[in-house]
Amino acid sequence: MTNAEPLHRVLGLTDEEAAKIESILGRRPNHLELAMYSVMWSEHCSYKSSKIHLRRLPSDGPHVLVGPGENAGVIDVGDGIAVAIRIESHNHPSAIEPYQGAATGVGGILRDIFTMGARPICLGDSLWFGSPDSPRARWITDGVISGISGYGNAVGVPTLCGETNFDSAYEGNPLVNVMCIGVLPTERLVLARATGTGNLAVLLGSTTGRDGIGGVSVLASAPLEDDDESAQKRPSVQVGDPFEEKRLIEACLELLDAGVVVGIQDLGGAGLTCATSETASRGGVGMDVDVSKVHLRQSGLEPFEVMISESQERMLAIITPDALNKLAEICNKWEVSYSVVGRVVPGNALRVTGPDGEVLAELPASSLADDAPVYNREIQVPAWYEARNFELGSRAPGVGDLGKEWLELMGLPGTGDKSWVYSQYDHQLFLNTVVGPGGDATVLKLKAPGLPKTDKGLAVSIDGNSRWCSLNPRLGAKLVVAESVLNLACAGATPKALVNCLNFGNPENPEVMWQLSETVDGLAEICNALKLPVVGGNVSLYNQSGTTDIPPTPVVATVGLINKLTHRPPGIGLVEGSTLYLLGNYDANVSGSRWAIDLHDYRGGALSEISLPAFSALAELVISLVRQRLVVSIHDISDGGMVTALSEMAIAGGVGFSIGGIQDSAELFSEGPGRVLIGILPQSSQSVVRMAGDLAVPVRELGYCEGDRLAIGGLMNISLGSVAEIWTRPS
Amino acid sequence: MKFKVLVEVDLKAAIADPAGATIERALPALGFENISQVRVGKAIRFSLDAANSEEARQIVQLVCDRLLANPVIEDTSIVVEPVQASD
Amino acid sequence: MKFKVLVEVDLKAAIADPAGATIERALPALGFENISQVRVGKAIRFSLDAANSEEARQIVQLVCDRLLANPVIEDTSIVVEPVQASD
Amino acid sequence: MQISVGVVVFPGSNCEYDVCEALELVGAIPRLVWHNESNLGDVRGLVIPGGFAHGDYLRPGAIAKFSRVMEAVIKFAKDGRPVLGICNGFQILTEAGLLPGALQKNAGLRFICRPELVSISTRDCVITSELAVGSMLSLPINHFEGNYTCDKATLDELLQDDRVVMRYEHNPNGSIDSIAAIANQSKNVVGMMPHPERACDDLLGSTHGLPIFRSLLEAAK
Ligand SMILES: Nc1ncnc2c1ncn2[C@@H]1O[C@H](COP(=O)(O)OP(=O)(O)O)[C@@H](O)[C@H]1O
Ligand SMILES: [Mg+2]
Repeated sequence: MTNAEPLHRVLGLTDEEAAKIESILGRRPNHLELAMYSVMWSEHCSYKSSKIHLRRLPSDGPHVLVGPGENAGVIDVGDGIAVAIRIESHNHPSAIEPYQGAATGVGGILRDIFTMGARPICLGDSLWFGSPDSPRARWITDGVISGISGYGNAVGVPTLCGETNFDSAYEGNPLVNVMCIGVLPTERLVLARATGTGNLAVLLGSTTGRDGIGGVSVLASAPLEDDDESAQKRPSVQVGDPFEEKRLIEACLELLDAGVVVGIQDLGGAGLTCATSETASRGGVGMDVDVSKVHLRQSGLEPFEVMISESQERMLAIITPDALNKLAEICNKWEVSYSVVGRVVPGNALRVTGPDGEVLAELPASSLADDAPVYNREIQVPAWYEARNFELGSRAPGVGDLGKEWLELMGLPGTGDKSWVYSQYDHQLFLNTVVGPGGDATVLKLKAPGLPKTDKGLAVSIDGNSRWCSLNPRLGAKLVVAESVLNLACAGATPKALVNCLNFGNPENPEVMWQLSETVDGLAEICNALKLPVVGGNVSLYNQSGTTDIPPTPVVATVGLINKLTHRPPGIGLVEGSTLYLLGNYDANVSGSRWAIDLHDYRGGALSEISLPAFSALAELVISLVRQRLVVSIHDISDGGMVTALSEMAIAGGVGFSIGGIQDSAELFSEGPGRVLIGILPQSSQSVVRMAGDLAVPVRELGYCEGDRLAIGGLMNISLGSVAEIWTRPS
Repeated sequence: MKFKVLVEVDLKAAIADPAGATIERALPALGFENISQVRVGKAIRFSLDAANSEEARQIVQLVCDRLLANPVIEDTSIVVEPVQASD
Repeated sequence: MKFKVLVEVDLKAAIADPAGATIERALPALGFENISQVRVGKAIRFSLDAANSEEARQIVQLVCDRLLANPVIEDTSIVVEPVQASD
Repeated sequence: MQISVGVVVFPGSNCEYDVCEALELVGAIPRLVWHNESNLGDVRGLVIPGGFAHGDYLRPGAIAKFSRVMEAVIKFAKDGRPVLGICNGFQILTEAGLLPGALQKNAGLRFICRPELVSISTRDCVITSELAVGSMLSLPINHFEGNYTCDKATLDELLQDDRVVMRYEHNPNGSIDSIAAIANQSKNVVGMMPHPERACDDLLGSTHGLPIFRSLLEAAK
């Protein structure tokens, strides 16, 4: 760092932002105050580049109890039960210390959930790595997966769904998005608000140390750079402690059950500064914080370090003074450390004091939490997009030897079996897992200690597709949501809520802002059409290696409700003697498909538009077929096209097929939206065809499930064993 | 020449060490009151063939940087000793 | 008196060490051919208050036997050093 | 008669409610026993459930074995009452010296969560009286340190005394002699790495774990 550089710039604030701070305070901020603004006004905490776009997402619904803006979205699912859901990225920490970066990502998302009063019952992950051939990408891949496994398993929350993608575009900047779902008796819902003058602010959990100072402002809100100087500047990544978090979960839920807590908030990015200013600002009160009261890991921390440290596994609880004894009892039982660090006061000031009561900082709490600048950054439509080619048929490569290309596609690391990933995750804890990872949606019982009894079940799916989104961010986003919703439908679940994580490149690049804006519009369009509220999200910007931005990568997680979970859903496996049908339109558009890009490096063309009314009808049909138990196997067609769907179905069932009715090879590789494969027994066929007709969903009979070969008319005949072998081969 | 190598990999001082902290919390209950600052690191031992001590040290440093430790959170210390023929 | 203690906990020679084997397998791909017999143990460091070196060693031995190592599969080695006043 | 079975909970345990659910299914009355209780009350059998007691820091079970409840557990075991350690519970029982040997890291150095086929090697212990020797169960495993290790003399003794309770069909973790479960000399203390409680409900896909809990309850009577 050069001496000439003014402090605010070193902390990541622009000159305009520094001027704004001065005008808010009516004076120059001191070092501590500037540090507090720098973390709270960081891109990561303030969403300053994305805020004006995110407002376009629909977030209302009769069942939405808590929408975006709180730690997690919460919906009412009836029977006295509410479900909390949240997704977050931990991309940059995972790039430099894969194990701990991913582990602390899991720790953070869990705190977002139990801070709402919900018991976490399901974790999920969306992972994007460079090519498995690259040693660096391998190191990141292995570290991230063991980090999620190491933390998630030890903290005792099962990891039940996810996706694993490989593309050299993520070589230097992997994406690690983690999702968590929690359940709570509706009346336990608490919000992160400080109220009641005289109430105490109590810091619970781990000691505060010098780790992760400025993580949000320097690490998460700027590009990763590879030169030595910035390696020195990089704040250390934190080490996660799942055992501390486990005790913290139990202690916090017990505190909430005992009615001891007025408000509670986790300490994530921006640490104590964020937790104190947000709870005070939301509650419309002021807060006095005594930094000398914070229990420290090492002595000699500066007040600014205490205020912005991102040490893990900490929570801030607001309690009435007479509840302190009860809090002490519960914390002692769970061996959770605590210290009273502050008090709720009248007014709106956040005041930080030192050991002798001297005032070290004093600023309007809301100015930290809510007054960060909002940028309407420049947007530019890329030239290639204006010139994109809608007529692709002539330019797309033709399919050569179908059997050979089929096997090649199934052998790609992105297509291959992911059980090597999810078998490292505990996916059965709590005895809720009716359908674990490996199928379309994860299906779980709605059950946890202290939760009212119900027959209802949840279905969850996490999806992203950067190939589609690169070609057309708006339509790509719609297709990603459609796929996610169709995954839920295949489990017989009605979609109830969606959260999204928007992973993009540098927002100072106008084309990246165009991708972001288009993505939001795409999400808004389909969510409005499906009446699917977006109850939360996260934005991760500055994802780039060198100067190359990552492809637009929105990731969505959807949660659906199954009204009576008394039977296992059909699953994807083919059943001997059943008949295969295709639901949905003929679509042979291979643009943006895995086949076109990964096998033929053909990146042109345009995605097929999705008709939302037709899609809704399809989803409704699928849900009815599953609920009425008319299908014995079911799988949607998405990533990897019909080839992948058919292969996965055959492998899962251990049964081959002999089908016809495929119009051309391209139809097999197309990832065109809104198509589902179903297997039905002869006695159900009439009802299925009738129901499809009633909803005007095209239905086509393909052929029979039998034997140990995959046979398609005169086009192809390969052995099931060869497909299974190449699909399960470790990449 | 043959060398015996010991690499100790420890978390940097500023980084939390959950294993160390947990052991430290457990000790008083076992009757050990006077133990503090517990840190748990790795001790990695191996044999190495190299032309001389200088080369051996260089190789070990490289192995540390590339595989055994992540300098973002860990420090390493290295001991390289020639193996006596009689060993 | 204050002592600095280092306890190294290693798997017994007869016990297979998957962590060491994994490192050994990874080395050739990184261009390191001449490394063998990789073993991964724990290096546990702590501070101890004791009357004298003798007592310090005894306490450390007890902590090792009772907590730090599992004698079924592990061996320990102990280094106890008095802390100089100037430290 | 209703039999109550204790389920010992350490900080970091996480399968305690799952085990309670399985015990209820076979008609036992589960009672959670906190790690610092010294009195087991009226329980007639004990389960030490899976999880990560004390974070598994240092070694699984290394710290848990010093909990106050362990004195009572050891006495209970010495009295011949049935004690089942599942996964982390197995690790704790070996650390506490109630079972011989140790559980090392999996040979593949990866956490493994998936169903495994195990065969029953003896009926002569508190968890297999309702099963036949040679019968196959599909039971989920979920561990990083499940690689059972002991010296030759101990293994000979285990074989001699018919104390190997279950073996994996396809050894997933490098366990000596494919051991998945063993018993103590009196056959009243058993440690097993697979999770029978995860296989007690058709809706979840399997009920192969039920006979294990039925046998345990029978032994507790
Ligand atoms: N990183 C992961 N963590 C957990 N489960 C995963 C992971 N990667 C893939 N899976 C599981 O593997 C299955 C296949 O994944 P994917 O092909 O992305 O499913 P879909 O296309 O139906 O969304 C899903 O059940 C998914 O939950
Ligand atoms: Mg799917």
